[in-house]
Amino acid sequence: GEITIAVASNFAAPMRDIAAAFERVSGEHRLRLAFGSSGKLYAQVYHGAPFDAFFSADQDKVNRLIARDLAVSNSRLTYALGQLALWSADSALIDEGPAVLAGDRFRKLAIANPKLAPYGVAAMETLTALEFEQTTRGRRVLGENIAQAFQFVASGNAQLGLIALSQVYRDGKITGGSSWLVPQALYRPIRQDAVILRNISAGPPERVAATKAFWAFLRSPKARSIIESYGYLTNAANPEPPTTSTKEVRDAK
Amino acid sequence: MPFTRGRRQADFLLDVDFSIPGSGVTGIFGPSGSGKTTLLRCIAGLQPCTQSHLRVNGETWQSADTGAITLPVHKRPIGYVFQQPSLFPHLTAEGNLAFARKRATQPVRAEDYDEIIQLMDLSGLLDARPESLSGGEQQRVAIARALLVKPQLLLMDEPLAALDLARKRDILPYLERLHQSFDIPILYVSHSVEEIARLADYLLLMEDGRIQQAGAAPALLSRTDFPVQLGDDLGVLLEADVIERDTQWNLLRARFDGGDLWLRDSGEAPGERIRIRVLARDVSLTRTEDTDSSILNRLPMRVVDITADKDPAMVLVRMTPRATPISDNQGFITARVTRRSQDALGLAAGEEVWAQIKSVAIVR
Amino acid sequence: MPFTRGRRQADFLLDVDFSIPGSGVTGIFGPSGSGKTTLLRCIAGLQPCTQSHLRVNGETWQSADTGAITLPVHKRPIGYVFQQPSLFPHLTAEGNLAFARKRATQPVRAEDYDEIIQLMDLSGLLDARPESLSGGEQQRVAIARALLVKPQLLLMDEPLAALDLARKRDILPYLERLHQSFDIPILYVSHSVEEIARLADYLLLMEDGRIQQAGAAPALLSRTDFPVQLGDDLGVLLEADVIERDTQWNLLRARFDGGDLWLRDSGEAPGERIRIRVLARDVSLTRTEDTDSSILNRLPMRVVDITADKDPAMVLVRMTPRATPISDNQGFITARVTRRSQDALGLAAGEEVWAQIKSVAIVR
Amino acid sequence: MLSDNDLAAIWLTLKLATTVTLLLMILGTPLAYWLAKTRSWWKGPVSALVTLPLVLPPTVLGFYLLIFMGPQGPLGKLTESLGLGTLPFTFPGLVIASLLYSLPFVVQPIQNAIEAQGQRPAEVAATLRAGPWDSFWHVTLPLAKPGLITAAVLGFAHTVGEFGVILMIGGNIPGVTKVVSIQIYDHVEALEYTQAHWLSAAMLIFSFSVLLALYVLQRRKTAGGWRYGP
Amino acid sequence: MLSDNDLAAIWLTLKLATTVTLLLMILGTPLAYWLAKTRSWWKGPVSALVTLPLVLPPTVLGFYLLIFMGPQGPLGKLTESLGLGTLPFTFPGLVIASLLYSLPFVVQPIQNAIEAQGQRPAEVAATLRAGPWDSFWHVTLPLAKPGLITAAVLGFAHTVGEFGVILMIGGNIPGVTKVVSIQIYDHVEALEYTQAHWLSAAMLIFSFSVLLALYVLQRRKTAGGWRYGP
Ligand SMILES: Nc1ncnc2c1ncn2[C@@H]1O[C@H](COP(=O)(O)OP(=O)(O)OP(=O)(O)O)[C@@H](O)[C@H]1O
Ligand SMILES: Nc1ncnc2c1ncn2[C@@H]1O[C@H](COP(=O)(O)OP(=O)(O)OP(=O)(O)O)[C@@H](O)[C@H]1O
Ligand code: MOO
Ligand SMILES: [Mg+2]
Ligand SMILES: [Mg+2]
Repeated sequence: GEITIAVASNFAAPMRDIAAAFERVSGEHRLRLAFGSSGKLYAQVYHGAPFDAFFSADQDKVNRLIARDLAVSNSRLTYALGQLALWSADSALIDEGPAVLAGDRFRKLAIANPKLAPYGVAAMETLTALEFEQTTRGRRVLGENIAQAFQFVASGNAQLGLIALSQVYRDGKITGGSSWLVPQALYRPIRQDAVILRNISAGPPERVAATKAFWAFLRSPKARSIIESYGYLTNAANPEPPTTSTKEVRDAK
Repeated sequence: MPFTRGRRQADFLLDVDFSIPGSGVTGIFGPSGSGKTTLLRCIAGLQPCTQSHLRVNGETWQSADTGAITLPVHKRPIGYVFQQPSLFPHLTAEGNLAFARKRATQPVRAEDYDEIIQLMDLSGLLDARPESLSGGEQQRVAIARALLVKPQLLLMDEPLAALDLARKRDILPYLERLHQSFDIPILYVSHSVEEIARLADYLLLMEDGRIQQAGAAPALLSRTDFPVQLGDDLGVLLEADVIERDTQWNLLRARFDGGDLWLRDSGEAPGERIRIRVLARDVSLTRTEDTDSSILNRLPMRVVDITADKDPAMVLVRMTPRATPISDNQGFITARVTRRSQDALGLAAGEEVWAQIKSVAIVR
Repeated sequence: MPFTRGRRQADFLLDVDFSIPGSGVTGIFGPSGSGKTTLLRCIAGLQPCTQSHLRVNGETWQSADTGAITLPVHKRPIGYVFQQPSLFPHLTAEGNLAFARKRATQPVRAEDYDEIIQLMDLSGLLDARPESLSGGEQQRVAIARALLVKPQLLLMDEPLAALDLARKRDILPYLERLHQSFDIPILYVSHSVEEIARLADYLLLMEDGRIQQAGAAPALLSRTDFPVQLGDDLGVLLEADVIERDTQWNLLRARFDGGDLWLRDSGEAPGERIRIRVLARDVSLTRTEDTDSSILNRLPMRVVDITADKDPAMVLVRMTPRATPISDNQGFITARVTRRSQDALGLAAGEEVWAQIKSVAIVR
Repeated sequence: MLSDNDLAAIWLTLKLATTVTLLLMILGTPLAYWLAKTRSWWKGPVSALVTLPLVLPPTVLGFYLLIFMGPQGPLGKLTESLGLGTLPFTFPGLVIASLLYSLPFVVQPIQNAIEAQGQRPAEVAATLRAGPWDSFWHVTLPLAKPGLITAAVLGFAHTVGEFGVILMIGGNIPGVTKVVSIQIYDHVEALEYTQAHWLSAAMLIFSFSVLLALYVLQRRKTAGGWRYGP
Repeated sequence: MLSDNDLAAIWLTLKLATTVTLLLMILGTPLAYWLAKTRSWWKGPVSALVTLPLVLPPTVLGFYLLIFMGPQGPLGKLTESLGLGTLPFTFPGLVIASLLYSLPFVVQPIQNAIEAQGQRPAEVAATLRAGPWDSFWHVTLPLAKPGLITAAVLGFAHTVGEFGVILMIGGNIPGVTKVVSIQIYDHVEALEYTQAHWLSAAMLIFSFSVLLALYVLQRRKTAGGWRYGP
């Protein structure tokens, strides 16, 4: 059967590869992918969107859907762990890791909006941990999502950005510019959770079957290797225990 | 066709109460801004006329009674020639005509159509867009358009003002025939006494939104105390019967209450009733008959009264035939002569004179 | 002020080549669609006139030479009264006047302003918006507006067509004075022979985009073969000198090449040169002098020629004074009489007659 | 260059924009006519209301439409009770949202064009025995043609470029609600810049050609007369 | 109800929309005038070009502006060489982007209004010795007033509601580039629906009042005459 899956935009590229691989493997099943920001997708699910599964960029939206009984709680899975990188399109700028954040060799630092995107939360935690939160305050620009933060840096409008490693990482290496991989210790893990939506349990059997098959495929080594090739980590011991509430993060001011 | 109307408007109050004949041409005459256009618009229904009552040929078009319905403009079988041509700019001249023809009260036959085109001399203009027509050309199209709806009441607001004399002369007889043969009443606004004298059976004189005078055109136009300054256009309108046609000299003899007159032949048959206009300026007086003059028409008359003209050099001499004194307004002839001649000839009421009439115009 | 012009346009070709006097009124006369408006527009510069050359009072406004500049409309010191009123709809009547006054070629004094307002009778209308004015009121504002720019050349396209007789009579003398006192040339389009006869010193007759005839107005208007069908307006224009003023009878005596005429007094002083119009229809003929008539003006004349009129019943009799035979066109008098009278009186070229002139109009 | 997905999106976009433009002209013209002619007290409020959708960011407008048309919203309850399901994430849903969003751009030019005519043409039509309906079709509309063309162009272009509302209400479902604007956005978000560039270029060239043709055509029709009455 | 952040965003929005509307009227009016009057070959292409920004989704337009105005883009290189830095993330940058985005909504109504006048008013003005500039100010513009008002309303409303472009090049800096539309969007995305509702309601009520006042005012001015010449 054919199922429709709502996917957070930042995971669009890997998800296309996964979908292709899945369709090849399963033969009979088809996936339709609908991308959007997690917040939008959440609102759409809440208001009756015909999605069968939801891949959020965080855990919070998934929690809420489960709390509202719009998602099947035992289907929750952390499909990827995001990694944060400090990146510049200028291949010479980031020469000594985070030290560049201390000087004035950059005018703007792009991060995702911490209110909206988990990468933004992680970026703020990192800056706080490195004690650059104050010094970079006037120079931070916020992307509505992590893709936009990346565009700010990639177009050179921001010289530095705290972005997703997945955006500059292909098949084991950084694609260009200069970068510093932020150590996992400086921010809490960026867990991206997926869940099967209630829609489907009442749906036709072939779609239920397709969803189940896809869920199984996600745990397969094939899927994991695709995800990892895009610079995500995968956690072998899924599902993770759910974190219960929205993470409190100060606004970016 | 009795009308009653009275309505307010920002600063102009049209306050008229009149009824006019159900057929024939009613001329409307009055200074600029006296409400002529406003009156036509009220009759057409283009303008809200509160507290007014309008009945045309027995049908009530508008009523002041509460709850009474008002006939909407497009249901009134009128034709309207606006003071400014107002062609549809998105249609060619022909398109404008077709617009009217399609919506006519009754089908317009091809001959009628061709006749109107011919008359208004439009055949060369049919493909032109209104903005590429001259002022007179636009007006001609507008007149043709109003005729093509086959109206049962024709409202014309200075239709011929933009036209040259020759064209006016072509169109006027057609308008005459129109109301004679189809018997549609026409309301005709004009500043030209000549047009009014020629066309109008009935006359409304407007001033400041009120009807100052109303009445049969011949009687009204023959009055020496006509309220509008007519100057050279002052004269009398007479009804006469054609009694003889002189083909040798292309003349007509017509008999009116006061005698016989020779006129230029314009095709009328003996027995036909015509209307002729004798301008006061065309009448000269002699004490004795002068048979030696080029003036054909000499009538023995008796002076009824002599009044001052607006020009201090002139007086108006009103006369009635010596043979058959007439008491009502018909049959009088008025002459406009200098005061000096009055004195020289010793003219006074009751005196006998010969009226020499230099020219007489058949106005219909 | 010589003009040369020749230009193509979609389907209308204006092909004129003329020069007119640098002062005085030039009347433009011609049937509807003959190119009168187009001509005025070319002179104003409102319309591209390729291959044309325009010089006004020695200044070249437009030239067909390559590379030559064309004076833009707003730099030409003209006043233009459009055939349709064309007031600015966003301004009140007063605003429209102020628009012109602010941009006048020279300051307009308060007295001049007041005089124009007075003359056009606009004092009650100043606050009104154009759409709430009647047709005639709009035109009056438009004329006042054109005068207020103090033009050095006034272009008027049927300015008085929408006005009533009384107002026309008020405005015409003003226009006369205007061009007399300020010496601005006026180009005046009109369908009214009366207006043209009264105002024009020079006349252009147009037909189909060409100048059919051009010349001094008196000569042209006096011709019996005048190409436009004048009908009752046919007559002669004469220059005359006032020689006596009779205050008792409010009359004037004026002398022209062919004798003396009594006229109604309109205020001219003895010695003044005036222009008078004798319509053919006002002239009757007798073989012997008739001293008993109310007609004051009797002139001994000799018949020069007799031509057929457009009306088959009538002939035109051209005469010259018996005393002083005149060879050029001046001094002729034309009478329009019936063929029957011609026959009865035995009129023929060379015969002696008395011309009785019923009325004479001073046109200036 | 253009993938199958891109082509599907282009097709869907044209279908949506055409449908919406047609409906907008059908709905907007009478509304504009009413606004131009009425002397009613409601004219002001209705005008303001028509313009109002403009001031909300499209995604937010989409968000409210989502609520309004969703199973909990008044319209959603109505459509569900009629057995039609709910409108979001369906093509008709997109159409309705786009209508609301592009309405002002259609109503305003038409209203202006009709107001600029003044009363005279309608008066003349009435004296020529054309009823209100007749007069509307054969006089008012033909005279308002430049305004109608502007309205259609703005309405079409605005719907083609519409994004926020559709993203919210349509849910980015390929073949059903995934229009070109969203497709390009996805390419950009997914850092697939080359595809984004191609698709944008295709859109721009296509739109430019259509607009150019339209303007040149419109101009040819109105050119000619060098003069405006005598 | 409304936080300080919200108020700052409202203030910034009004500042942006006012600036943009003013500039649009200043730039758009001559352009519209030229388009209405010209017989040039360029009329078609320029008209099409002005409308073109409409067909790109705002975010995509913003994306290209980001590149165009960035340090590698032609405009960015220019501004940097002039010592002005780059435009994204600055208020002037937002203004420029908004200008481009709202231009068609301003040009079209003005152009239509001028075209509807025909040539006569300008001809009359010229015979009254008003030069082209004088005539433009004292005749063409006053007569185009309804079109100018529509243009200003559409331009203002569209800038207030603008979102995608600003999102893309603004960088969400409070007090500099964080306008109301983005603030509401953030509330919605962050699932802070109550705040989103409040802010939207405030925007709507404010805008409705402004629009209503404008329309009523405009109407009062033009009402009165029940008739259109004789
Ligand atoms: N909308 C209006 N508001 C106020 N007054 C008006 C309006 N329309 C016309 N009037 C006034 O009504 C009066 C009569 O106008 P109307 O057009 O009927 O005159 P008219 O007799 O046709 O004159 P004309 O011979 O000049 O055409 C005029 O004084 C005019 O100023
Ligand atoms: N834009 C145009 N394109 C083509 N022909 C035109 C255009 N404008 C005017 N004409 C034609 O030029 C001729 C002359 O027009 P014009 O307006 O000069 O006439 P007119 O002498 O002023 O007539 P009227 O006395 O009726 O005002 C007319 O036949 C008219 O149809
Ligand atoms: O796609 Mo996100 O949820 O905006 O980072
Ligand atoms: Mg009138
Ligand atoms: Mg003309």
